[in-house]
Amino acid sequence: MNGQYASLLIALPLLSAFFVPLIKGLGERGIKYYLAVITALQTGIAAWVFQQVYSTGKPIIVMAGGWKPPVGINLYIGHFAALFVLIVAVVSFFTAVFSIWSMKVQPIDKYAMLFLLLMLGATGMIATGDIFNLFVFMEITAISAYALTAYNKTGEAAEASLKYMILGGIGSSFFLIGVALIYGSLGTLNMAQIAQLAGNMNPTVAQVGLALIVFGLAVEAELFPLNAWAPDAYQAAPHAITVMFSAFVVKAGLYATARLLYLMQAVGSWHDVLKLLVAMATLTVVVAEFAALRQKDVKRMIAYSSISQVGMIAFALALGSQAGVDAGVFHMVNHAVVKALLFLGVGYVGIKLGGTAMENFQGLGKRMPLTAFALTIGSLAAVGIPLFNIFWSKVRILIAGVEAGYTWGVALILGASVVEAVYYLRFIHAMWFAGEGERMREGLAISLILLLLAALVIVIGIYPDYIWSLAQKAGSDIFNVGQYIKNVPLMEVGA
Amino acid sequence: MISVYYFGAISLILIGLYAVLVKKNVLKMLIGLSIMETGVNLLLVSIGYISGRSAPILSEGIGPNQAVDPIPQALVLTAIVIGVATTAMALSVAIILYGKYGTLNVEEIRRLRG
Amino acid sequence: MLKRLLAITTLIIIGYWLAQGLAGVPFGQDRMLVGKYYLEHVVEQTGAVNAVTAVVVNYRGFDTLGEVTVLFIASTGVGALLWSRKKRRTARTEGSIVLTTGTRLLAPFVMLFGVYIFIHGHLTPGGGFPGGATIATAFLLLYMAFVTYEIPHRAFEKIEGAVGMTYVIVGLIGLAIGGYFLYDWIWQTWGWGHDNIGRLFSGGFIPIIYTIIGIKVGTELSGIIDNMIKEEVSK
Amino acid sequence: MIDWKLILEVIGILLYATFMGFIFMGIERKAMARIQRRVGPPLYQPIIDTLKLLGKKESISHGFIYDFGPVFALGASIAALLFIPIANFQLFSSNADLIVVAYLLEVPMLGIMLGAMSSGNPFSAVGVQRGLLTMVAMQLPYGLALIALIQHWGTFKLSEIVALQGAQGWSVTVPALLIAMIVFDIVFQAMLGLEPFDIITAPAEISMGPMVEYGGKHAAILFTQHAVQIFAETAFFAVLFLGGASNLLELLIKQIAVLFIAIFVASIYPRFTIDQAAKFFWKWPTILGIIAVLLTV
Amino acid sequence: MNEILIILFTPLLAGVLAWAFDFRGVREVIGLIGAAVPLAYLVKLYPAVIEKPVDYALTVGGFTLQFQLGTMSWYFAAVASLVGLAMAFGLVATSRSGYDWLFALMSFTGVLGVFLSQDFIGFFLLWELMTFASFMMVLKRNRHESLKYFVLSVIGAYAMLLAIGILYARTGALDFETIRQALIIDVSLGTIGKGETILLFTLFLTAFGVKAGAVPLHVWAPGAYSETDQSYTAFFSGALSKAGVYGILLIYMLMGYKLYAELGTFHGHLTFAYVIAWIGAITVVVASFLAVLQEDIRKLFAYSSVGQVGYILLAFGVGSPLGFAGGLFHVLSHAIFKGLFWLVTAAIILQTGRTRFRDMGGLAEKMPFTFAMGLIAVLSLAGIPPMAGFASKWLIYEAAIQAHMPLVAGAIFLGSGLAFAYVVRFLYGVWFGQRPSELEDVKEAPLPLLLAMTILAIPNLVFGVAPGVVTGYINRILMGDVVGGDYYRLVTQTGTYNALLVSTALVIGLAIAGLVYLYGAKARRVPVTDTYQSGNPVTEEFNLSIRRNFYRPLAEALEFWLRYSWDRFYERLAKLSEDFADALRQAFYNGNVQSYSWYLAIVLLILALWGVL
Repeated sequence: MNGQYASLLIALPLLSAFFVPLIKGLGERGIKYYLAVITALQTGIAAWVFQQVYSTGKPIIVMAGGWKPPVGINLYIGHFAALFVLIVAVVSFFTAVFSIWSMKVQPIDKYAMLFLLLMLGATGMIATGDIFNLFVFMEITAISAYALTAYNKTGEAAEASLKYMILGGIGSSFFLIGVALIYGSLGTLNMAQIAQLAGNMNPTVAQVGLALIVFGLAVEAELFPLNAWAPDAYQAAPHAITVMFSAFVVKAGLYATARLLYLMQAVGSWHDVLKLLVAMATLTVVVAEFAALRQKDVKRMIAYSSISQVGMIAFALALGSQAGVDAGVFHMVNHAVVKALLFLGVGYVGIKLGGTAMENFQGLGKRMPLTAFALTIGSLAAVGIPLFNIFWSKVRILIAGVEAGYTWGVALILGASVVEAVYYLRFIHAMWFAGEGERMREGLAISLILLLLAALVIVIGIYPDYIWSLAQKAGSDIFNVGQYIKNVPLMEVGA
Repeated sequence: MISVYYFGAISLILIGLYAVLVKKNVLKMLIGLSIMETGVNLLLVSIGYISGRSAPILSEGIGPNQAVDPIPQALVLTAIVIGVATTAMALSVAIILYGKYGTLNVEEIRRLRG
Repeated sequence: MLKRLLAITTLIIIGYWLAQGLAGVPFGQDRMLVGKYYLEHVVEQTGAVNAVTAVVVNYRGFDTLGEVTVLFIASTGVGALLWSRKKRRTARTEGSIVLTTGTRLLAPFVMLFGVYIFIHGHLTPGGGFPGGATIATAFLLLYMAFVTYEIPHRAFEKIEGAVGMTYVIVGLIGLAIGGYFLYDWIWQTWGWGHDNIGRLFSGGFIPIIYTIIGIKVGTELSGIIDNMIKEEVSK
Repeated sequence: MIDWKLILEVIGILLYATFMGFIFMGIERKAMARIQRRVGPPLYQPIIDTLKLLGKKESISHGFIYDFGPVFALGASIAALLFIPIANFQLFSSNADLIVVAYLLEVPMLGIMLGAMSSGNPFSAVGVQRGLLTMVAMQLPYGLALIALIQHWGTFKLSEIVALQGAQGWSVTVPALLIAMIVFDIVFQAMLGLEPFDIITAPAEISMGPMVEYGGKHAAILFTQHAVQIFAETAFFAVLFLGGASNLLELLIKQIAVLFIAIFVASIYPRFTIDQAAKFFWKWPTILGIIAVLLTV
Repeated sequence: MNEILIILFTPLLAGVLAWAFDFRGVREVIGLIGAAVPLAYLVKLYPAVIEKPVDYALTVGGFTLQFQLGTMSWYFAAVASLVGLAMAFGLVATSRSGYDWLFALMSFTGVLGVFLSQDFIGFFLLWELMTFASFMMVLKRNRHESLKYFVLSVIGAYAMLLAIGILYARTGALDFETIRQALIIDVSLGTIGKGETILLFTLFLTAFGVKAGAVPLHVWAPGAYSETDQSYTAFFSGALSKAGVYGILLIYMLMGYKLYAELGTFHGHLTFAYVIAWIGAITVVVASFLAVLQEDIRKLFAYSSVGQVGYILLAFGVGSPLGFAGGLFHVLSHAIFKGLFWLVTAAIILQTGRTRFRDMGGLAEKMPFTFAMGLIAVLSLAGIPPMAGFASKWLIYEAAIQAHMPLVAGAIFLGSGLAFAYVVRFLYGVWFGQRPSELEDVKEAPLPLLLAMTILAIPNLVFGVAPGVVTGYINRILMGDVVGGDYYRLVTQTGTYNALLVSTALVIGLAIAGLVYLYGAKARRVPVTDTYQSGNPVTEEFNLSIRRNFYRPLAEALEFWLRYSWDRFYERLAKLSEDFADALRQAFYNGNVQSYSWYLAIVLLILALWGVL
């Protein structure tokens, strides 16, 4: 089983997505269980790839069509990609199990297809080694996200999807202009070769190209002025899909931004772009936190908190130092776990008690103690209380931030996280110490997942060393572009 | 200063963006979006053009150095289809919006805010 | 009024900035790097005369796989969003006499032409996508001409799924035989059609993939048309 | 082994102090009377009163704390007295310094408060409130005066202060300490509970303030406590500002001089209400105190 | 050695177990063991600590957390464990749920961790843990107060994190030892400028000022102390406020020389120390004035606790070795008498269920033991000589006046006067005066609470009579013979205080007064109700008492100052920022796709302008 079988990561979801219309006869439950089985299979493959990459230490280079890069398209599954493909697969498996119970809205077979293709898009975005291929996978993720946001077919869902579509459309068009400019001046689309040749690009083209690419990806990665679509999309999408949005769709966008950013290090105006990104990231954190303060709807509140944490990851990745990138990746992993836990919990309550307004969460501790406990662990972790996992990555980010000289940025972020503490603790108080209600039966499967995630949060919190070592390897995978170029077997091409 | 094709492409993009920024009706915005996508595709193709050379079909008359750069044309093929896909999705969402809101004026479609 | 002015000025500045960027990439200059490699090796490596098709299907096959998925998502998405229990065509005005007779005459030829396009993808310009689109226009003609005509959309969905799967299976066979996903095992390992380059049976697995794409695009676009035309009929 | 000489001295000084305390109370009442052109009771009148009260056959008590209060007050006054260098007898004063003595002089206040509060009579509660407020009000100027003194002499030990005053002349002669003495004198007025600040006992208003419930032997104990307290405070004043004394007679003269200043001030001024007293203490005496303290730093 | 690990994490472990096995008997036993183990191990380690500090390093998440049990950390940890043990006994009586045990013991681990840790990451982690645990205790009963407490302490914690970041960026190290060396070398190098040192100092000062309750940041204390299980407050105000004070010591140890080099001296005092002294003085005066005017017993003790911690701040601010000695002694005495006060309050509230002075009164007969313990606490807090309170206050007086800080010393005088006043007010309000009819059937406090009180009362007496024991150990901390004299005498350059002799003098006086008392006739026992009603019993409407606003005249005298209150200022600030957040949200996310696309256009414009210009 040589490395090329890693391409199954892309082939399997695609194959099973196309297979769904043929097995429409199995009926709703059949398709949902099929979905769970496929995502489980995908997790298996991802785990095998993860083990392969982390044991040998060398990234797997999948060359589509047998053509060596830059002639063909290559999938570069390095330390980061292996880790995150596994996270994408695991979170999709959890959401698949959750949607078995939660998804009632009709054309289930179409839902399953879109679900698989969203997972495919994110995996592709993380794994690809070619910028146009990145554009294609980004479009796959984006369009399936548009469809899934509007899946509930309510007025709000359609409105949210419209917003996402228009902003995403503008973003991807400008991204494509950026790709065109890069291709125009360098003649190649392969990331490794771009990194090699970026130095001798014409400065103005480089500046415009880099700015446009970062702009296009920033819309996907929800940085400050461009993330106006995000809260609506998170709120209006079906609960299972919001989990996927916050857990890995955003992460794929962030990873792409970071990857392209560090590839183009040799470009003259690189440092100015970094400063701009740091400013936008800090603003994202501050504005999102302030916006979440007086939210009536819990799901929208947690959406804002997820956006602000994503802003913090972007801040870390844009610091331009190895410590910053490692901390950013570590925070990505933690954020994925915590937000998956929170959105699953909120979604579960939303369906069981009808709606995710704050009133339903009053006295949740008495009605659904298990979910309330999981949500409390999630919120405490999100606030950054020690002995939970986000504390470690938040401390690392802030220290790296001060080290990189952005003391003001760090101060603003700290101020924002005070605001975050306020609304999360109000949420906890509402759950445990206000309102009343009698005990309700809680589903086994979902409670199991919630408790597993909560346990994961606490375990990482108490013993973060393993995850931190993974994050360091993944961080160096992004930051250390020289190593990246050496790993990719570039053919000597051209005049 | 820049060739007429680039100028045409950029103006198409800007017209598309103008429509999205100014027009109140959702459909007009979507049309603006697809104009922008066509503009980008035009830009992509014109980047690959090499003056004095013909289409990259390597039949008898045309050798490797008489053909234009094939890659942008391959990319445009994909970009066009993506444009179609986005527009199809957008129109179906617009259908639902009109069904639920009864209007296509962007000002009124503001239930999710704050 | 002010808003339009503001918009125009912003766009002009952005335009100037883009123009400044594009000035660095002068029009019509030969800056090919990977492109030159493709032009020199396309014939003996893929057997296709049309370099663009070779690039689309063989060299950058992954993009096209992604491409097909995008269209598949579009059709499923439209299907999901406009889904309702009971849907029926509500058009009332029958097509005019010219349209109906014209369509009855032309439809098969349009479809035949579409098939021609995607079968000769590796030789003549155009490929799977334009071919599929022409087939879809044939169906569109039928829709416009006849009030009651409906494509068998359940069957079309099944075809879409099956054809999509064949595409991935072709890729997987390549993985099994050649060790690489989407490996052109017909041209590289079996070496068919090395002799008759420029004629129909050449270009490795390009014609097979383009037929798959042609059928898929045709069915999907007509599926989209079908979903959009029909309206929900509430009892 | 037990230092017999010290024990004898202690007993002697205690008897002398109580006796002289009563005489001081007598002088106080006599002088007040003479100023108001009355004959006034004989000097030893307080002794007779105390003995009469002690002789009462039966007195009532409201529980253990009610009895413990006055006893604790008297005990504390006696303890305070032992640490002040009386003329040439350095009783225990080598083991404690100015701050300890200042605090010991305030401990009896707690004893009286305890007893008064446990009597359950609202008037005694009002008395307690006023006593505490005057104490709080006078604390700042009192502290500032002491600080000025300590900063000037550079030591807390009373015996050293007396020695230094002997060598370099009384602290009154130093201008800064003169201001401190004025401040201390105003505070001294409140400590004794004389006229301008006698809101605590406020004879006309709530008849003897905290001690309203007391009669019989409890009143007697309180009177003896007051006597010892007066003697201790006047001695403290003399030691601090008037250079202590080599023998008892010289100490007595200084104590009477201080007493007369207090009596003259008392007979002139009407009574402050408690918040006026607080405002007064925090205005002039504090400003003077701050000046004294800044001069000596 | 893993003894330190045991000391540190047994309380947390016990807390989790107690929360897990939430049954009546089991929970209490586990909790008690959890609280007792640290004290036991500390005593066991005492001989080892005297010679050489015990070290222990732990690597977590890429950081190495170093813990060290030196003389100073042993002292603070011992004080915290003593109060912790008393709290545990108190909790046995007052708390009904595992929730209280979990978070009480978690904050216990936090405090011990703060005292023992030798590097900033461990320090910050356990600091946050301590804040979070104490916050959860308050969250259960009152949301508003707990949020106010949490926001202020999180602002403090994050200020500290920012300072840690700056220090890490400048010195490249996180553990105290290397930072100390780096800062000393840095004085000559000058990489950290004057402005940055001031920034670091203010950040650390805010962080530790919040926890210690220095004036501008004391706003959370009354609410937080009164809105939680009272026996936990004994630990909350007894030990947790010491973390803030320990932090001030940390500033001295780490940055003392650097701050001296940068900020110089003012009238012969270190400028930065002068600032701390004045903050302490203001805290003492303001908190004591507020304490005197309180109507609620818990609020009174909360403000008094803030005031007493002000004393410690003041003592450290004096900066002389004697100042440190006085401060450290006051850390111990404050912990014991304040802990005792809170346990007494816990007993009162447990038995009567009331917290306002106006509803209480005349409990002396009903709860004699608690009254006795209350009296000991009163004597100690007011600084009556035979008690520990007086010894530490005496040292602080000596230090302040010796260091030529007259106005600060004046503040101490005023503060102790006020302390005397509000303590007697507590005595009158709760124990004496007429007893309201509903409190007739009040019984004495349950045994565990009484045990807890004795645990804290005994040290008051012992260290009161023999202060030399404590000053002996403090000399070992300060590595110099700062406070002379043997077990019973404290001798400094300018003054002496023989605790034993003063006590014996008091006993002699009492004996004499007792003789005089016995000499008189036998006193007839008359019930308290038979006073001003000339015979007939005091009925409800004639139950005259001034328990309600006991110090109205003082309030009138101070009404000019009482108009301004930090609390209202912070509330308005919070409301302002929340409205601003709301306005920002409405403005930015206004739901209109067009304006969103305008945002995109604007970003493009910015990129364009940046590119073009």
